[in-house]
Amino acid sequence: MIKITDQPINITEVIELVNASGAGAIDVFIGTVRNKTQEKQVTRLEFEAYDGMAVKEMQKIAESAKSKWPVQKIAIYHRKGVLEIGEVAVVIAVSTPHRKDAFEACQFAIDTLKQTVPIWKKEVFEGGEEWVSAHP
Amino acid sequence: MIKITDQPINITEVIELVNASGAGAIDVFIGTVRNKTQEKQVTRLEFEAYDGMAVKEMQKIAESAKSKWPVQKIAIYHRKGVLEIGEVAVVIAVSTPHRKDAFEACQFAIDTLKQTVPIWKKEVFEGGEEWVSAHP
Amino acid sequence: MEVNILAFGIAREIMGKQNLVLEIPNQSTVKELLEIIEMQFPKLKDLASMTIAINEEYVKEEREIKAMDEIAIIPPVSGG
Amino acid sequence: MEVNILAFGIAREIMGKQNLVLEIPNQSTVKELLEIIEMQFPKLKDLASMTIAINEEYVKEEREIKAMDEIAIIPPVSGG
Repeated sequence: MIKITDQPINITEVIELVNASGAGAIDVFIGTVRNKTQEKQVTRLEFEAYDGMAVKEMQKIAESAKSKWPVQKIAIYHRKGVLEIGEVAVVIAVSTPHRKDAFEACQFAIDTLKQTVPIWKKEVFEGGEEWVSAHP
Repeated sequence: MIKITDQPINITEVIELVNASGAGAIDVFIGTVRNKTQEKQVTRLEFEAYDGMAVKEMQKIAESAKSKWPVQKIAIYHRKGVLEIGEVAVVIAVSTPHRKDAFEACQFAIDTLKQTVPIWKKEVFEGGEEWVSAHP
Repeated sequence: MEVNILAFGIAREIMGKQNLVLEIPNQSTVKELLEIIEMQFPKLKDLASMTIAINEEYVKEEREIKAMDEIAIIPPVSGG
Repeated sequence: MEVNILAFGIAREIMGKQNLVLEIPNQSTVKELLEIIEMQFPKLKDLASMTIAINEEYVKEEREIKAMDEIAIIPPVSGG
């Protein structure tokens, strides 16, 4: 239930993947394209992925979440390509018996994804562009 | 964007309510009916609400979340009536510029809802039933 | 005076109905109202907690009941 | 020996292409490979970080490069 896609992410599809009769809680994180970063107006984002490795790293995150919390199911979808303002870049859904674990596991997953998964984001502004986090 | 309903909750509808171009993060909590609690097999749940007051208390939670975190939009939907295993009892969606705030505000909202909102849940088992948390 | 009381959840079940009309002394407080209700329905004393809401708001025990108040008995909530 | 290197994001832009064939000494380590690449593309030194993945896994700097390895240059990631 890990996917890199150049098509719009269907949030409902991701949530349905983590349905489980033993789950009482589902936490879903949705990362969307904001219209500004540090006061610059963003026009669009471009995501580039090292697909095979990105999927492997996302699988590691899922396994790691399952080892740390009583996760019933977890799904991680990441978009690539050109995204306009408001579009969905990433969706993570986690189901657990109790809610605290769902929040913790989901937050762990997105925090780790941002540190380890080989995906790169270029912000395009009016009259400029910048690879996020590339420079110190 | 607060609702008590006796109809199934449309999760997508709740999420769309919190779309905002200044938001980079949406956290969604979904509470579903589990098939067991403390090792008893649950057949179904029955939710009863003091509708008017429940809506007011949910509005207070939304206002309070907005005062504590930079919440762009928040939506809280709670189901009432008879719910079968796997059905959705509550959906809370929160959009914020950054993800940490979305997680915190959403967790605050569900934690507070469980403490203050006048809604009552009866668990129906094989051969018995029990109002949750009613007795010490 | 006569007051109209709403009951929910297990309190509704113990009291046997959703709506109850009670005769209470004028100027009773919430605390006194609770005592009257518990006297009439002793099983309510077994609950983990029981509070009163007036006009859809939680109120303090010292709050005085008025004739037109919408009074509701709130057993331990368990939404979510 | 000749190795094939994949580059992504800003590293791809600095190097001008996604695929690069490089001649490196036999038994070079990841650390040595990084030095060779940075020598050829000095702008890569300005990046906040730059690591190498081999066969789709992060590796240590002491890892020795083999002829059939799939080598990728990983500039600071920024997914999510």
